[in-house]
Amino acid sequence: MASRIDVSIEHKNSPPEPGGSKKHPNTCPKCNSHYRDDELAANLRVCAQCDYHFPVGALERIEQLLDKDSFIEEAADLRSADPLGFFDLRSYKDRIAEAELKTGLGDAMLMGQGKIEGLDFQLTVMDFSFMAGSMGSVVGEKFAQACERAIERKVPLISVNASGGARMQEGILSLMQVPKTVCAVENMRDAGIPFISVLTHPTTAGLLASFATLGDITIAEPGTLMCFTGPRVVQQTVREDLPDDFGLAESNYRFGHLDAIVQRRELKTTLAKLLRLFGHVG
Amino acid sequence: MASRIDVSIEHKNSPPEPGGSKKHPNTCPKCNSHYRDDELAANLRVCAQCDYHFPVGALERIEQLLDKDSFIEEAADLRSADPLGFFDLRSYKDRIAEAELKTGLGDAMLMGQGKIEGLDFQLTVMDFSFMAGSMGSVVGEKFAQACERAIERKVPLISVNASGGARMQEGILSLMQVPKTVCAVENMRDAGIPFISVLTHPTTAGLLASFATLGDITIAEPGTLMCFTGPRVVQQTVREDLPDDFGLAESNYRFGHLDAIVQRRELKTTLAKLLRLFGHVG
Amino acid sequence: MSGELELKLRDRLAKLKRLHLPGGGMSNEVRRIEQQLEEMGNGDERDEDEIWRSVEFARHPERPYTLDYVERLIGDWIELHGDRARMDDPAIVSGLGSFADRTVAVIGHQKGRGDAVQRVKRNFGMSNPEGYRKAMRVMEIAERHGFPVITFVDTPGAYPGVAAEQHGQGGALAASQATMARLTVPTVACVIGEGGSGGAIALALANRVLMQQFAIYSVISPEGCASILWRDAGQARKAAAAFRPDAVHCLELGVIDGIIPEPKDGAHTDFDEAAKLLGKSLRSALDELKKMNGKELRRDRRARFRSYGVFAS
Amino acid sequence: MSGELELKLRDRLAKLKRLHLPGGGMSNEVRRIEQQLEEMGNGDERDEDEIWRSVEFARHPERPYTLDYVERLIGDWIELHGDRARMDDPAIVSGLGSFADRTVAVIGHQKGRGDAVQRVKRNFGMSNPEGYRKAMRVMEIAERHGFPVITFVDTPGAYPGVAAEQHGQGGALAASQATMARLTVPTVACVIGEGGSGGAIALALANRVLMQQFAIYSVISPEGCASILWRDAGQARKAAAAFRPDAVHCLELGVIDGIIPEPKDGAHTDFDEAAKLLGKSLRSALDELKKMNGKELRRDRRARFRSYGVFAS
Ligand SMILES: [Zn+2]
Ligand SMILES: [Zn+2]
Repeated sequence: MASRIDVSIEHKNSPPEPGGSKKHPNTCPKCNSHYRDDELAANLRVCAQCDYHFPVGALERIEQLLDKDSFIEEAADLRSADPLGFFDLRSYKDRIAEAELKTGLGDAMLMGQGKIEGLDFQLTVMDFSFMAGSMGSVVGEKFAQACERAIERKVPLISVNASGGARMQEGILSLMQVPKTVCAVENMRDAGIPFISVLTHPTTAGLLASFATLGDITIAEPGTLMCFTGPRVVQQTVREDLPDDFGLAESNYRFGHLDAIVQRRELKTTLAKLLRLFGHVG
Repeated sequence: MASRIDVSIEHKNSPPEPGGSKKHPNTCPKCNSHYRDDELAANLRVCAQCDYHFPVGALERIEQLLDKDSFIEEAADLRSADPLGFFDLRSYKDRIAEAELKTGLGDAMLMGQGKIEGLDFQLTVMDFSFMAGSMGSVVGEKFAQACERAIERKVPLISVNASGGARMQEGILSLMQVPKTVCAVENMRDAGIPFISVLTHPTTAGLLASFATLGDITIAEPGTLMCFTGPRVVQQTVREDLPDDFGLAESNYRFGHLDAIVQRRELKTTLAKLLRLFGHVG
Repeated sequence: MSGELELKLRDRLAKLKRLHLPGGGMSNEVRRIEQQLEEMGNGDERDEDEIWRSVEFARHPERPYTLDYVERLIGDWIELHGDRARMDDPAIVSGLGSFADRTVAVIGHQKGRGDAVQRVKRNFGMSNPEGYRKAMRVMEIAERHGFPVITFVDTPGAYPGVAAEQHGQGGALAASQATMARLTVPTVACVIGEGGSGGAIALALANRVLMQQFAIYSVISPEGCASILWRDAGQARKAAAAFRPDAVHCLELGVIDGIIPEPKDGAHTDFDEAAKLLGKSLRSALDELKKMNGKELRRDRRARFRSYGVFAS
Repeated sequence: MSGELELKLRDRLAKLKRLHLPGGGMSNEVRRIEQQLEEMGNGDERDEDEIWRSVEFARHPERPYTLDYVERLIGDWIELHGDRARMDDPAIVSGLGSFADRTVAVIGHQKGRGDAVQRVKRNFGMSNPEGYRKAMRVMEIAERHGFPVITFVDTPGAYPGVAAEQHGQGGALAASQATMARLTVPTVACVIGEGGSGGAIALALANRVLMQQFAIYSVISPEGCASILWRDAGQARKAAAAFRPDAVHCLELGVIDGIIPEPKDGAHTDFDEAAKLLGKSLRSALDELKKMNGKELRRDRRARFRSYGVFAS
């Protein structure tokens, strides 16, 4: 039975570090500029030199995007159980507890109500630092509830995504979050509720095969890795060099999978515009 | 105004003759076998040596496919007017009269009721020998009426197509037959009426951009040229050699545009099967 | 010459003829207007020069294109890209924006202006099937959310390329029309330049079809026609005169519902004025369609196209 | 070992648990069956060997594939090809035929049997996005004409290729599920071999999900899992034991509705018998769904998938 094994899926689909070796998190992996934390935060975690978009956690994302104090969290108490009794070097339960301690989040998604320029909407925001943003029961459930709340409240849903894929520790039930969230989106469609999907680095695997690609509008930040299978696995399969921008937002845009690539500094105004457009219907 | 000009569009989209020079119509352009007319008719106008599918006129097609004496023609009296007063070497009116004399048909499409293996359906069959199967008001009108009849009679529509494209002599009204037939198909769809489109050599241009590609099921005979733009024009545009099977059913099948390529000798049984399948619904 | 009075008379005439279809009546006014037009020296016949001027203006390299009108008429514009399968085709643009106090979807052919690079990038407004698939995707967004759809038609035709054929150009053109036929939102198409054959009609199966004064709309390009007629594309002018792709002729045949006036010497001479005139016509077409619900809009649209055809009696 | 009695008990148990969801009751019988299973030495735990046997059987090169079942179960079969945009993907087959006196649409992953050429031709049952787009197209035909949809799931996963990614693998998998979620016809999915992750679920969002006795269904392949867990795909056996992709485990979790028995030594030992058993289960699943109308079918399907998730209380 599920024996002692090391589950290092946290970075399964994260891209290879440009420089090769691990750098300080405030050092730009593209141009090596280094920033104080407050400098970086003030610039929305975008490198002032080269425009590289550093990762943004869920709480900071909410701060960046939403009207001040407008976020009202919902379903905050949801926590995963451990259906497989999964145990590698540590038990799944311990891993969740650790992730919660590290991030201050209950799982890889925050869900609730929010406003941008006074316009009301439902929001989900993912955090890659919580177990690689993997989608287990809690992420699936929060997203489904977000759709239901958007329907009840007759407001659009904005989903800011970042995920390495499935929460393997929940086995097949993790896979079931994929159709579960698809069904939730379909209910929302039937109710005529707008859905805007924002892809941030990285949004991969199960998330791309479910709600992240089902938006009325789908936009991404520059440099977002968005692929169903990560570059390493594809490289191992095809045994040839991948294009430089394989799986990145930039190539996905060329191949027709994105409505727009939006700079982080323009994300809020873009979302405001979309909320206005989807707000007043002829 | 429309001065004396020669309109030789009859073979606008017909393929280049394989041998180069004109051959006797009963000589196989692929393998040069020659047949008596009754031999060829007995073999459904398929070359016994190399399987080349000779063109089949509308009346002979009906004989090949339908239960004996089951065809009841409808809208037989429809004839085109001459909205542009079009005159090249001959007037459009004269051209129609000539085509009628040559083919015994009133225009490039026959329409009516028919049966295969006792199963009732509505039928349209085109004839390339009538002004290159071009779609003018009459073809558009007959097809639209066929859709309406299929809805009234609650039977599937089978359309056997062959066309060089627009009836240029009718100008923009010829183009309007394209959306007109699309709308007719959509009405049929709303009514849940099955539509089977059979493409025969050649089915091109306006027909491909309208009803011919809108079947629930789309099948073609081997060797059917089916392209929106003919090979010559494409070749002139891109100025490079085209693939050998450019625009043919065989390449369209590979590229995902056909449900099946059906040998002429299997066409009747295939249609019978489809009529059975679309007949008894769960 | 098409003066403003003439355009007004022709619009009125076309409307009357449309109303006329179901039963009798109104024929007196029809006759009266026809007579007036003839007296103005604008009967049925337009001379070769007039028709060729439309062809030249319709293709003028400085003529305003879809995005020029979007820039001037549409607020909160956000362009939407991609077919979600293979590419983003720059020869068709699509997006959402606000117009006349509501949200609309705008879809149009887009030519490149200026140097060869720009023109090639937009493929001279000749879309691949992927462009039409992008258009359908945006139409479906509009349908889901009740946004009216405005299309701008301006293409020499669908691109006659090898990959275009391989990826199903004909089927995409048909599917785009089928999608337009299914919509339950109001749709208005404007031919703003070249309305070239299947590539044009794929975006023109709308409740109302308008045409700018110097735009053209035809089943084949003058050159294409000429090269079939005389195997000589140079005879385009003569061919155009035979086909009469000009707005007045299209209105006479009932193929369009109205002619949108342009600045006297063509839209290219004054983008702002051209946009203003276009916007006015668009707005009134949309207002007119407000009276119909979804089912009626769909029925109206299909009935409109069902009616085309001329038969010997 | 999973005897026939055990499978029956487990099916019954799963059904009771499903019925159980809304309110109380039935818990006595649930407990009784659970006890009986335990007494048979078949409690919750299945050993590594048993699980690995499922993995081996599910991937056995002689295991029957979709077209083997079609050949034995479906009358008047006509295969439908192509996505109408880019290609006909041979890793997914689809078509219409008759089954149990009605017309059905059948869609399934298809592996190649025999030599390498055949296996490569079918890409080992790993579809490109075009395969899923073909599937959607056929689902839409079924929807328009009221044909039930039967899917056969048998794939290691969606193909991890460069072009597959470029053409939108993730989006196609999502869209296929969305299409299935929208259908108003009865849908039954059968996992007949490997039910590998996103590639599997894209064809499995059905009203009833059945699984053959020795099929597997999981979020990741045993090798994929092992190479992540130990960076050593050779540890697949151990990984499978951790994930338990076998039918019994899936039934216990409520992920499937029933287990379809196979011939004693696996479906590969007797295609005809395997088909007979599969046909029987399929027929009764479809019969069960007859009671629901279109709206109910859609609601049932979405409610089913809505329910998955385990939470700490
Ligand atoms: Zn930098
Ligand atoms: Zn021959």
